[in-house]
Parts: sequence; C-alpha cells; structure tokens
Amino acid sequence: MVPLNWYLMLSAAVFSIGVFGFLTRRNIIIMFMSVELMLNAVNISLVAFSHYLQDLRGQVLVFFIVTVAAAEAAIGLAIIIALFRNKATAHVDDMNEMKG
Amino acid sequence: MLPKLFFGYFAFAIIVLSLLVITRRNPVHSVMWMLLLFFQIASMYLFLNAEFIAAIQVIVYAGAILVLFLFVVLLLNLREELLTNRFISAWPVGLVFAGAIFAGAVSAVAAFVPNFSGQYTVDVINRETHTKALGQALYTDFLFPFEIASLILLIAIIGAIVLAKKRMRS
Amino acid sequence: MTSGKILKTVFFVEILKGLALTFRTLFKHPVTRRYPKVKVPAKAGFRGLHALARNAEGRMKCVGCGLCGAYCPSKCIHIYTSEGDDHAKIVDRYEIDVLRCIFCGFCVEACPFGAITLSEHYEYSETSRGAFYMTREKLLENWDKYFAGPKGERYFKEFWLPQSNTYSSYEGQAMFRGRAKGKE
Amino acid sequence: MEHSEPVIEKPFETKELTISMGPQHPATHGVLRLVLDLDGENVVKCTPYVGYLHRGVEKLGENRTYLAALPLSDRLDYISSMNNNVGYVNAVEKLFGIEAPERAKYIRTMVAEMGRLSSHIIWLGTHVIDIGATTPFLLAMTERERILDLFEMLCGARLTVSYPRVGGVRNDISQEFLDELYEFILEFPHRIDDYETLVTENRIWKDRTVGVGIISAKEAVNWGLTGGMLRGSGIDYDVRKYVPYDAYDKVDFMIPVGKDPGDCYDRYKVRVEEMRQANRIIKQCVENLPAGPVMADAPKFTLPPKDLVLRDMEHLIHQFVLITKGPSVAEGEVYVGTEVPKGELGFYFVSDGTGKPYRMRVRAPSYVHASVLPRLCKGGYVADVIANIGTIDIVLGECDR
Amino acid sequence: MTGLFEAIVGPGSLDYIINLVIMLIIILLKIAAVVAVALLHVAYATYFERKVIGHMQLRLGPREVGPLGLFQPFADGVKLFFKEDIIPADADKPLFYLAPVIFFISALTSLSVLPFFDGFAVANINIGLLFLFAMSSLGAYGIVLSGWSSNSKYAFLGGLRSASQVISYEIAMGLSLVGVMMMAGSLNLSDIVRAQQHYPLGLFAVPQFLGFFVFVVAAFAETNRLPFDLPEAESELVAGYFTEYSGFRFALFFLGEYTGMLIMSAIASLCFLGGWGLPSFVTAGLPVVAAKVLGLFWFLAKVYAFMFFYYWVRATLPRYRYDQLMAIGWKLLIPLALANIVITGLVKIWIKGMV
Amino acid sequence: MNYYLLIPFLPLAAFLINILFGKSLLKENAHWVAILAVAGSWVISVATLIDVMGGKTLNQDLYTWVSSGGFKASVGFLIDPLTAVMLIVVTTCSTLIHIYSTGYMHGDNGYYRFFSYLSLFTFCMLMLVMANNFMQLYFGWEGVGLCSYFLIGYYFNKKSASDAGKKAFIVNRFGDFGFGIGIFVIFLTFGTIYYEPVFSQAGAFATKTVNFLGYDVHLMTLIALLLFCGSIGKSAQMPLHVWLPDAMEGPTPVSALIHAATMVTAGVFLVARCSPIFSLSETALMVVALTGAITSLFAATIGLVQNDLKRIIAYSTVSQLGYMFLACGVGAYTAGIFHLYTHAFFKALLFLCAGSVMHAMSGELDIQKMGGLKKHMPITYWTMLIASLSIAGVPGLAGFFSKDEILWMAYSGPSPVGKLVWLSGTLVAFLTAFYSFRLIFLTFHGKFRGTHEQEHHLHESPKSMTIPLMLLCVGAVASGWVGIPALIGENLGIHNYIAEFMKPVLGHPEGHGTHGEEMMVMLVSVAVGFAGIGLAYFMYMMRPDLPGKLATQFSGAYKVLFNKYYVDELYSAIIVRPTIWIARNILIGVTDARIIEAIVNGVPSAIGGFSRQLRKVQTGFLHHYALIMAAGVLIVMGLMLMRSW
Repeated sequence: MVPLNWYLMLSAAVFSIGVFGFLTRRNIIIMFMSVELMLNAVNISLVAFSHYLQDLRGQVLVFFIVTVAAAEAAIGLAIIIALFRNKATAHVDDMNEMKG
Repeated sequence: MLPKLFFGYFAFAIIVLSLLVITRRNPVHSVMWMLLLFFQIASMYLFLNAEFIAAIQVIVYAGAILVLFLFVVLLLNLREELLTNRFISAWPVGLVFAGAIFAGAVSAVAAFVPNFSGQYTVDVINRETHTKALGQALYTDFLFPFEIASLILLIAIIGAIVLAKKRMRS
Repeated sequence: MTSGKILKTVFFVEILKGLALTFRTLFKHPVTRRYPKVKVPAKAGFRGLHALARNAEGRMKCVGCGLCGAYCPSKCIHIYTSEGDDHAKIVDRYEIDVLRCIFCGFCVEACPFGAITLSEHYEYSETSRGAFYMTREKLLENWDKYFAGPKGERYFKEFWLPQSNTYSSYEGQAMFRGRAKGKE
Repeated sequence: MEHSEPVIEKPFETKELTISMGPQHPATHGVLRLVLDLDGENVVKCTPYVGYLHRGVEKLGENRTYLAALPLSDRLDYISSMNNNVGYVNAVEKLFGIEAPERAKYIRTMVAEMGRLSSHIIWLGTHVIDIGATTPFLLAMTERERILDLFEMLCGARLTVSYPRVGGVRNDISQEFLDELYEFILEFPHRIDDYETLVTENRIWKDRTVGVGIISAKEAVNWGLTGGMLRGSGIDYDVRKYVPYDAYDKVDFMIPVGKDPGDCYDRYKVRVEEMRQANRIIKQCVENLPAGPVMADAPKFTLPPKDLVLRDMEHLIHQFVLITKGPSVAEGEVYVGTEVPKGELGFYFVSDGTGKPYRMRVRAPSYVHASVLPRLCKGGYVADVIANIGTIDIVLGECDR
Repeated sequence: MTGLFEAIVGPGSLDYIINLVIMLIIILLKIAAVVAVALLHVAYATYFERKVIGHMQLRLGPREVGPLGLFQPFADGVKLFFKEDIIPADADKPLFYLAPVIFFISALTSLSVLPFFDGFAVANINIGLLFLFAMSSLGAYGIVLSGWSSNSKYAFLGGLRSASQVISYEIAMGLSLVGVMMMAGSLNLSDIVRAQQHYPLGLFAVPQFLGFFVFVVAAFAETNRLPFDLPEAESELVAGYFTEYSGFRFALFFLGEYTGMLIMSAIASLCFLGGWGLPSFVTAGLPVVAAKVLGLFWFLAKVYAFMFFYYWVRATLPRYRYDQLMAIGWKLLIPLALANIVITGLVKIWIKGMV
Repeated sequence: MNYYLLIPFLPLAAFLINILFGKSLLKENAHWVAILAVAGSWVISVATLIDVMGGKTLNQDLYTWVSSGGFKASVGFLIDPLTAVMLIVVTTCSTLIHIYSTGYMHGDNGYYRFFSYLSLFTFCMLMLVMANNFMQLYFGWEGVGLCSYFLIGYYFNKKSASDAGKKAFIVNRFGDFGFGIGIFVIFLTFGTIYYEPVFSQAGAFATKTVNFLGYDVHLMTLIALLLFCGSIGKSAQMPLHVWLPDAMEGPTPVSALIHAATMVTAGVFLVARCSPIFSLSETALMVVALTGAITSLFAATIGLVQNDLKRIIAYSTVSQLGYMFLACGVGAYTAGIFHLYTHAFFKALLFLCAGSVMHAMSGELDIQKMGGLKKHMPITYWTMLIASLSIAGVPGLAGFFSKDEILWMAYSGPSPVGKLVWLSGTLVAFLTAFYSFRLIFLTFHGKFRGTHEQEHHLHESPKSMTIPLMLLCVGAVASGWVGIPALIGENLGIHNYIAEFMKPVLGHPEGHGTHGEEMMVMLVSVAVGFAGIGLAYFMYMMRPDLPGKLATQFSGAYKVLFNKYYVDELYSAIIVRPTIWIARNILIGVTDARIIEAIVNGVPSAIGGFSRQLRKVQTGFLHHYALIMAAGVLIVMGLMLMRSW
C-alpha cells in the first residue's frame, strides 16, 4: 500500500513545478499551462485524499475544479487572443501597460 | 511492492513530463508533453479507483482544454518567438520561491497520516460503480454547486465569445 | 411552405429517393469496359494511325503531288520528291510526324489518288518519340498490317470523301423509319 | 511618467491567407489558376489567371485556308467540338455567300445538339462531383459514352470530330446511326430524371447552390454573359431562337430561363432543362430529316467529289486550287455567333480577298465567363468558389485559345 | 479492468504474480486478436466500399488483383509501404511523424472496449462509453498536428476545419448517446447491449429514434465522411490535412479513418441496434458456444450493415459547406439531442409514475 | 400518471417544435402545430372537468425539481374544481384565439414566433393553474409575465411597443417582489411550499404574530398581503394598473388572451387559491375588497372618455378585474371565479371584435374616426353587441349572472365593507354599461368618420376570425347559465351549479339577506345597466353634440378623466422626477460639487505625492505580481506551519 504522503508529495512537486513555470516563463500561453499544471497537482492530492479517506467529496471537488479550469481556459485564452491583437506578442514582459 | 513500483513510475513520469512542459521552447511541443502528462495522471486516477475522474481528465482536459490551447497556439503562430529567451532573466528567484513552496508543502504533509474512514470504501464503489456513486453525490448533496458550475461555464462561454469576437470595422 | 413539404423535409423524402436510386443501381449491370482484356473494336471509318496505300500491283499509290501536305492543318506531312530519269516525279521520302498529327483526316480528303489513309488502329503507344516519326516504309507496312485484303477496297468505297453521291444521288439515304426493329 | 499613446481598440487585423488554387487543382477544370485571398473561410478576393493553355488559335487560323482551319475550332472547347465546327462553318459560309442544303442543315442541328448534350453531361458531372456527389458524374458519363460512340460511328472520331464542312457536312449519315440515335433519345429523358433524383431536390445540393453566385439580370448583361449564365439570371436570350441558323427555325423548342437575380441553382436548372430541350430538338431533327444532298453545289468553295477528281480535269484543278491557295473570297468582314453549350461562340473574319483570313477572331464564352468569376466569388466561402467554377462551366481550351 | 487494479493494489504474493502474468498474456493475446481481426476488417472495408460504390455507379470496382480483386487491399498496402516518404521542407518533423500515429492509435485504442459478443471484450470497463468519447476526442490532435506541422496552407485549412468539425460534432454525438445511457442506466457497453433486450425489437434505435438520428449524422461528421467530408474535400482543399503525407504515413491516416468508421459502426450497433443480441427464440435452443458465435455474427452483420450505409450515403449525397456543417451541428443536432434527453427523462419519469 | 399531464405539455411541445423548426421548416404552417396542441389540451381539459365533476381530484408530484436540505420543490399537479374551471377558461380561450390569430396575423414576418410565444404562454399559464406548490406557481407566474413581455413587444421595431413591454415587465416586478417575499415567508412559517400542508396548517397559525420592521404583524395578514402584492401587479390593480392599457400595443389576439381572459386573472386565481390564508385575515380581505372596488370605479370612470378602442376595453378589463377582487374581498371567492370565467368569454370576445375592427380599419383605433361599421361587418357588430350586452349585465346573458352574484354577495356578505363596495359596484355597473355602449354606438352606428380610403377598404374579416367570434359569442351568452342564482333558479329547479361545484375548495360565505333584498339588488343592478345603455343612446345617438358640450362644460373633470387621473404623470412626478432631481441637484450640485470635490481635491493632492511614490510598486510586469502572490502563499503557509508546530 502506497502511503498517502507520497501522493501528497508528488502533488506538491507538480505544484512547485507549476509555480516555477508561472514565475519564470515569458510566454503567456506556457504560463497558462503552468496554471493548469498547478490545478492538476491539486486534483492529484484531492483524488488521493478521496481514496484514502473513503469519501467522495474530494472527487466532487475535482469535478468542479475541472469545470472551473475549462471556464478559465476559455476566458483566459480569449484574453490572450484579445491581447495578441493589440500587442502582436505573447511575451508577458512586453505587456506592461498597467505600469503605475 | 508492486503498487509502490507503479507509483514510482507514475511519480517519475509525471514530474519529468511536468518539467518538460514548462521548459520547452515551442509551445506546441509543450502542449504535446502536457497531453502525455494528462494521460499519466489519468492512469494514476485509475489506480486510485476514480475511473470517472480519469475519464473526465482525458475528455475534458486532454480532449477540450488542451485542444483549445493548441488552437490558440496555432492561431497565434508564434514561430518568430521561438528564437528569444524562454525564461525571464531573474529565473533563479522563481526557482527559490518554487523550492520554498515545495519545501513548505512537503514539511506539512510529511507526517500526515489519514485516520478517517468514510462510507465510500473500495467495495462500495465497486459495487455501486464509481460513476453512479459520484453522480448521486453530485445530484443530491452538491446540487447547488453543480448548478453554479453550469452557470460558470455559461458565463465563460459568453465571456469568451465577447472577448474573442471580431469587431466589425465600422 | 405547405404541410406536404414539411413532411418531406422532416422525413428526408428526397434523400431517401436518391438512396433508393443508388440502391437500385447497385443491381444493374455495370457498363465498365474492361479495356486491356476486352477490346472494343473501333467503328468502321475510324480515324486512327496513318497508312500509305498500295495499288493492285503492290506499289505505293502516292505520286508526290503534295496536296496532303499543303492541306494538313498541323503541317505534319513532309514529302521530298526528285525528278526521275523519265521526268517522272519520284517520291524520295514521305514522312508523317504522328505526334503533331491531329487526326482530322484532311489529308485523306486532299489526296486525289487515295494514297494516304487513316487506319482503324488506335493502340500505337511507344516508349520513344522516334517511333512516331513515320517514314514511307513504316506507313506502307501499316497498310499491309491494317488494310490487307478487301478491307482496303472498302475503305476507298466508303470513306474516301467527299464522293459524288454526296452531291447528287439520294437513293438509299438514311431516313427516319420509326423505332428500329429488333430493339425492344 | 512618460507619455504614452492611449490604447485604442484596434480592429483585429487578420492576416489574409493567400492560396493559389490551380493550375493543378482537382476542381479548376483544367489549367485555370485562381489566387484566393482568404479571411478564414471567406473569400476576400479572387483573381483568375488564364493563358496556361494558350496556343494561338487565332493566329494559326490566319495562316491556313478557310477550309483547312476548320480543325482548329475543334480544339477550342474540346468537349463540344461539334458545336464549334458548326459555328465555324456557319461563319465561313456567310463569308462565302453560300448555303448548305436542307438535309445538311438538319444533320448539323442534330449533331450540334448531341454535342450540347455531351457538353452538358460533362458540366453536370463535374459540377456535381465538385460539390461532392460522385454518382451522377459516373452515371452521366455512361450516356456521354453513347453519344461519343455515335460520333465515332458518324465520322470516325470521338472527340475532335471535324464533321461539318463549309457548305454542308463531311458525309451523309448512315441508317444504323439514325436508328441508334433514336433509341438513345427515347431513353435519355429517363436518365436525366435519374440525375435529377439524385441532385435537384436534394437539400444539400440546394443549400450549396441556392443563393450562391448571385448575379442580377442587368449585371449579367453588363458582364457580357451569354448562354446558361445569362438565361439563369432570367433573360430570355438564345442565339438559336433570335438569330436562327441551320435548322433551328424549323424545330420547336423552348428556352428555359431562371429568375432575376439568378444563382447557381437557377443556372443548374436552366442547363438541365436545356438538356431536355436538346433532346427534343434531336428527336424532331431525326423525325423530320429531309432527303437531299449534304453538300452545297458550290465548286468554287467546296472540295469536288473524289471520284470525279481523277476523271475530270476541271475538278482536279479545283481540287488543287482550293487546297493550295484556298477559295477566292470577296473582301469584307463577317461575324456570326452561334449558341454553343457554354454560351455564344462568335467567329469574326476579315477577308482581304485571299484564300486565308486576314484576321480570325474567336469570341469565346468561356473567357467572358471566367472574367465574372471574381465578381461571383467575392464575399463567399471557399466552397462557394467551387460551386461557382462549376456553374460558369468554362473550358480553358476555349478561354485561352 | 478494475479486477486487475485490485490485484495490483492488493498484497502481492507469488501466486498473484503468476496469475497476473497469465492474465497479462491473455490480455495481450486478446489485444493481438482484436487488432489483427480489426485491421483485416478495415482492409476489407476499403475493398467493400470500392465494390459497393463501384456497383452503385455502374462500375465494377476492383477485380484485377486476385480472384474478384480480393487481394486489392494488400496490393494497396504494399504499394503504400514502398512509396517514397516525402516530408515537406520546413515541416515540424517530430510532430509530422507523430500526427498520423496519434490519429491511428486513438482509433485503434477504442477497439479495446467493444464487446464483440457476450462476455468478450478486451477490457470490459464500467465507463466504456466515456472511454470511447475520450479516445475519439484525441483523434483531433492527430488532425490538428498534421495540418499544422505540414507547413502547407491547404493542410492547415483542412486541419482547422477538421478539428473544429470533430470537436463540434463530438458534443452532439455525446449528447445523443446520453439518451441511451439513461435508458440503460450504465456506461458499460455490455450492460447497454443487455439492457436493450428488454425493449421491443431488442433495439434502442426505436425508442431512441431521435438520438439515433443525431448519432448517425454525428458519426458521419466525426469520421469525416460524405456529406461532411469537408476537411478532405478534394475539390476544395485537395486532400485536407493529409495533403502532404505520402506512403506509410498516409496509410496510417487511411487506416485510422476506416478504423474510425468501424468503431462508429460498432457503437451504433452496440448502443442502438442491439449489439450481439438477437431474438431469444433463436438462441434458446442453441448450445452456449454456438449462441456466442451467432452473437458475433449478428454483431458483425449489424456493423457491416452500418458500414454499408456509410458507403451508400457516400454514393448518393453531395457535400455540405463549412458554415452549413457548423450550423447543422450546433443549431440542429445539439438542440435535437438535448430535446431527446429531455423527452427520454420525461418518459422515464412517466413510466416510473405509472408503475 | 395519467393523461392530465398532457394538458400543459402539449403546448410545450408545440412551442419547442415551433421555436426549433418554425423558421426553417414550418414558416406559415406554424399555426397547425400550435392549434392542434392547444385543441388537444382543450379536449383533455373537458375530460378533466368531467372527471372532477365526478368527484375525482389529483395531487401528485411529477418530478422533484430541487431537494436541498429541508427545501423541496417539485413539478407537481393539483387538479381540483378550481383548477378544472381555470383549465376550461384557459384552454377554451386559448384555442379560439389561436384560430383567430391565423387570420389576424396572416402574412406577418414572425408568424412562427408569434405562435410559439402563444404556445409557451399557454404552457406557462397551465403550469400556473395546475401547480400544487408555490414554487411552480411562481414559475408559471413569471413565465406568463415573460411571455406577456415578449408578446407586448412583439412588434419590437415599434418603440412604443417595446416601451410598453418594458413597462409591463418593470411594473410587474414591484408586485412580484412582494409575491416572492410572500413565498419565502410561507416557507419560513410552514417549512414547505406545498399547498396542501400549508393550507391545512394555516389555521394553526391564525393568531400568530411576527415582528416585522419593528411592528408586531399578524402573520397571516402579512402573508396574505404579500401574496396580494403579486396579484396587484399581475391583475393591474391600483396602483400598479398603469401597464395594462399600455400593453395594448401588442397584437390584438394577445390582448384578448393574455390581457383580458387569462394572465391578468391569475391574480384573482391566486387570491382564490390562497383563500384559506386570506380567510384568516380580515384586514387582508378588506384591503382586497377596497382595492378591487376603488380600482373598478377608477378604471370605469377613465373608460368613459377614452377614444382608443382597445384602451377602452383595457380599462374595462381593469375595472372588471377590480370587480373580481371585490368579490374575493368580501369572501365570495366563488363569485369572483365565476365572474372570471364569464368575463373571460365576453372580454375576449370584445377584444377579438376590436381586432376585427382594426383589421378592417387598417390598424386605426380611434373610435372618433369610425362609425357606421355595422353594415360592413355584420358578424363583428352582432357579436360585439352581444358581448357588450353581457358586460352591461342585461339579464339572461353571462355577465348578468356573475355580476349579480358579486353584488349580492357584497351586499349580503359578512364583510364590514360589504355595503360600501356594493354601492361602488352598482355605480361601476352603470358606468360599464354606459361606456360599453358608447363604444358600440360610436363604432358601429352613425356615419363613417374616417378617411375615404379607409371606407373603401372596409370589409368583414375572414372566416378564421369570425368563427372564433361566433363561438365566443355562444360563451358570452351561455356561460353564465351554470351559475343561476338561487332566487331565479329555485323556482325553475335549476341549481347554482358552479357554487356547488366550487364549494369544497372555496367555501361559501353565509349570506344573511332575504329574498326580497336579493330581488332588490338584482333589480337595481339591472336598472343601472339599462340606464347606462339608455344614457349612452341618448348622448351618442340622439344628441351627438352633447358629449362635446359636456366635455367643454366640465373641462376640468374631463381632462382629469381623459388623462387617466394623471397617474402616469403622478408616478413620473413623485418617483421618476424626484429621483432625477435628487441625482442632479443634490448629488451632483451639493454633495458632489461642494463636499466630495473638496475632499476629492484636497485629499488626493495630499495622497498624490505619497502615491506617486507608491505607484512605482506597480511595475506592470505580470511576473512581479506573480512573485508577490507566491510570496503571499509562502507567508500564509509559513504561518500555518508555525501554528501547527
């Protein structure tokens, strides 16, 4: 039997990789994918919890996270397209219009 | 032993694939590695007796969200950007932050031992089939969040259309 | 839109009709001609590969008047003649560039002697261009191959055009006679 | 704080995708090349490039005698060569001032309509196969094969027939031909019904053609469209009816017209109906075929009978003069338009008194119709381009000459 | 499949391992058998298609290679294998290589959950239908990537068209099968087949006629067949997304497409036409083995009937335009499928109320 | 389950078919689907009525809609005498009006749209009346409101039409707000929203009070009044009546179906349905009765002087609705429902006749420009005359029986305000007769006053329009015969069928009048009806110059009436304009300019310097923000870890 901790650590590792990607990549699409990665990390831990605690609530949460991820991807990518129209670039360091 | 071996394989594959996703220069390649990653995660869900979630993982994540990513990548056609730097210059800072988060998380879960047993044991799920059990949970206890989720999707559809719609040249 | 039309639209009547037609066709006899295995003979008077006619003695009919070459729309007939001992014209070379030829049959019409003919042979593919440059010998050989015997005589009787009866006699002309017999 | 331009929402400038359709493309019917500027699936601009099949037919015609240039017309619209021949000989006859005998006129009318059938069958098949229906194409080809067999029986050639002659036709028809033809025309309307079953009422076909390639009657006239393209827009004009030649004034037929403005579907309906009318004309020609000569008795302009050439000096001289020098024609110019399957095919000759035309000019309907293609395609979808190419029914041999 | 996982998750012992190995071997044999048989069927599906369409068009179809042309598929295969493999300049090579593989594999994998007769499926999983959706949604990757990586405009247009088509119609197809799921109360394909035996004629196609209609149309669109074959509309886009492919890679697309058709036919047969089920008076008197063989026969007969319908339609109908295709998918099929779900639900409640 | 369910779902199916396929397939055949569906519903409704008369009732849940915690709502159906009568009213009117519409709407662009809305409306209305819980009632309530909005604004190109639609929608919101709260209060009180437990437990709460806004309020009164809020809005009672006359912008069949026969009566239905609650609160009943009385009087007086054909009938509708509330308010629910039932026939008939007239007049509505139409459109004339006679209370016709029943109940009932409302009701009967016949005389008699072109165009309407008129006419005559009062019926051996039929649901107030009094009441009401007709005849036939003179002489009163008591202007003055004024003068002029700007200008300049420095934190680079977020996560994580250690 694999201990629950292992799954949680795996989840933490994937999450950290996602954080790293989000913090360091310049391409906004990859940044977005890093976000998806983090969501998936959370999903892993939720499913693991659900399995080990013998409760379906974790999986229900995963279900909602997937829904929200789909919505987020739709909106986020639409924003990317809208941004790309104005800037013709996908590099976030070229987008600093919000500068104070 | 065998379960641990399988877990080891999945853990290794997932981590390597995650790293590949965030380090590839070409976004299309990133998407492809991510596709593989999703498959690994879905298979791992099968080992956790969550077959419906595994199916959802493939259908929604791989079949819909990632295709969306692929579409956008293809639509923007970023070939010229392949020549520039992948990472921001201060990437070590990011590494430190990510490492810190990892360390924090690991230290939090290292000693975690589950001690609660709910009603959905493996036997119950196998008897009732996972999909049915999940469906029952979704449509009774979680009906309200379920409806909200549908609303979110609706809003997302409208929002995406409004955002990405081509404005008529007037 | 009438209700009949609605019913037709909902039940895909026109598409079902089309499907019925294709299904009926499935059991019809195919019309494919399995060409290299089963050959369809050319109709009489087909304008195929050229041949130079021989007369009864087996000599070439051509006298080298050059009308065919002059009339040819694609200018593919080349005749080289020289004067013989008895001041008679001798045809040195009679050559046709078949690759240029458009098989209009005008040379046949131009020739006053019935020397140049178009045979019913149509399978003359070759692998080199040279094979299509027909010399006198090749053309005469064609005559032997494709017009041997009564076939050659018939050619001049029927397909050597125009003939005087196209101007004058109307006996036995093709006329409408209702549905042909023997074809139900 | 540095001054920056206020961000105005720019319209999304999509890069237009330029694709070159043809000259090698399954749907462009030969060597037509279309350069399409696409905005997604929408055609922003369509530019046809023609001339890949240019052979200088008009110039070649100036170097051949009036009689010898006839086969050149075969190769204009090579799928309805019979009609081109008829047009050519009608123009030359008018220039010569001679007239073909009655029987020859009937035969010409008959074979020209057969040519129309074969051309329309090709048009129908390719138009339909471009839009995706494969079966009508192959079914229709069966009938075309029968027409070509009949042509072969008639004159020994299937495609480039060179059958009509100045002053008549090459040879009289045979009884088998006539019987065979009659069998064919009795059967053919049922075959048209078959094609129509598969296509006419089909909702997909209607979706694809109704409202596509719309052109109004006025515009159609201004673009110089003729034939099915013009009649599809609701204009009742047909050379056969309004300037009858050959035996068209002696047969009864109708001119199908579409509605104003016409679309691809109208043109489709018009042409299918034309097939039925052509069938009717052939039937009448067969039934009313008069007896008589098939060549005009005009020794100065037509080749003498072969059997007399060697027996009669005068005929031999005519033979030599006509072939080497060509007929002697009065100076002048002539234009004769005839209705070929594609539209109005016009031959224009300027004669300087020699046996060869000073100028030969072909008014090719395909060329005119190709020019309207950008107008039809603009603003439509890529798939509509295909429908439009099918509907204008052009043959590049004629277009490029 | 769950059984396998139990075995793995549970405590390991030697017996287990041996049993496991035997099981694995059986599974592998099953896979091999299914793949081999399926590919053979796919090969002959092409032959069948050419014959059927040929005769529908007054032609003969293949008949020169072997008796009645029966070796034609192999001749084609051999030809494709030995053709030169051309890769366009500037193509993204890894993806160019990968695309046909993804396309083919996604089609092939779907085979694993199809029950060919009672009790036989490579994997009899509870979420069989979902698995099929998942795999069919992966096919879109092959298409998009092949279109993009070819670096050709025609291929790109074809790829985009096809991907949006496949994704759009997947929704309609999924929704059309929801009615079946509701009636069967399961996602397991074997259960669905069994559930049908309680219905008149042993078919879901009768009570679910609306769903069946939507499914048929969506199946045609999913497999890019006429009247929805726009991605590879020859007259417009030459060959769509695989314009630039040749040789073996082209063969993979080709096989993938026909496997897709086979799978769609199998789904139709399983979910709507009663699968292996056959009238009970036929099976009643038969020994079990014979009944099973007969079941396989029935299943295949239904699959081939559906395949025949594919060809039949291809021989009859023209092709839709892109915008019309989308309009049909979104404005006709999806509402119809939703209506079907609503009606099915209402009727189900009604029946429950009556009982 | 049984076939009753088909009643609402046939129209729903028709709606779905029409909305999905109407545009592409059905086009001008759209009406077939709708008519067949509604006619089917009608047939089943009749069968249902027969069943119910046989003593059968039904209360069943079809489908659990929401089951969350203690809250449970479902799609459920209650079929009892009240529902059965309503079903007959709704499906009959709906069927006839559907048929009528085929002629009226012929050739309209949105033909299929019109029919799909009509079907949807019918569905919603049927759901409303067949509900067995408040949730579904509310669903139907809002559904009909939505359809009403769609249909009023059917000619959405016309600004007045879309404005009227919006007005109806917004005004209804006021009422529905109260209604919604009412349902909440019911749920809070009873823990359920099903009729059956609510009504059966209502008695137990009869004396309970709750603290509401600091006052102790009688709970049942609170609930009843909140529910009545909804009724006021939907049934266009004072003060929310303003939307109904404007709603006449919709197509006439819509006015007939929605704004006369069915939807607007939903309020009355609600009060009748909740009679167990209302009966427990005398205050609420009084409010209902007074509101009804005031509204009826008020609308009737406005109706006297209007010139717009449809608006006159619309005010008449408002007035008659007031009558129904008046009946309910004095506890005579049966009489109210009875009047609802007869009113549906003759008012629908009136509207359809008006539509027929409009049809002939090419959309002209001003009765001053009509006249003498009698000879051009005899069917319309006669049917409209019968409808007017019916509404005027001429004995033997439907209106007479129901009106008389109400007046008698008001007079004899236990209500403290009974006599008062009886007086006002009698006055309204007089006014009703007067304006109804003013309409008839001006429209159909005398000389034609419109343009020559219009006169040339005059014609009788097509069969599809006149046949429904004639059928409704039968209803307008005969529908009252089921409720013949005891006074007359006793002698003839005829019972008051409807009263008996309704008794199990709505009860019957004990009157304490004598036969003599009843006779008196009846005679008075008949007399005032004839007086009204006679006065109208005198003023518009014998002395056509008199009305003008009167108008100038009493110009003040005339103006008030003509301008509908300035209610719209009043709303504009007390709500709309003050709001704008406050916004403009106080908020902008004082608050904004003096106070806020001072602060705004002072504080920012102080802050400005500071923020100019602070702003530099906002680099605009996404990564910086992301980094700060990560830092935040780290800090939170650290804190949590520290706590656990």
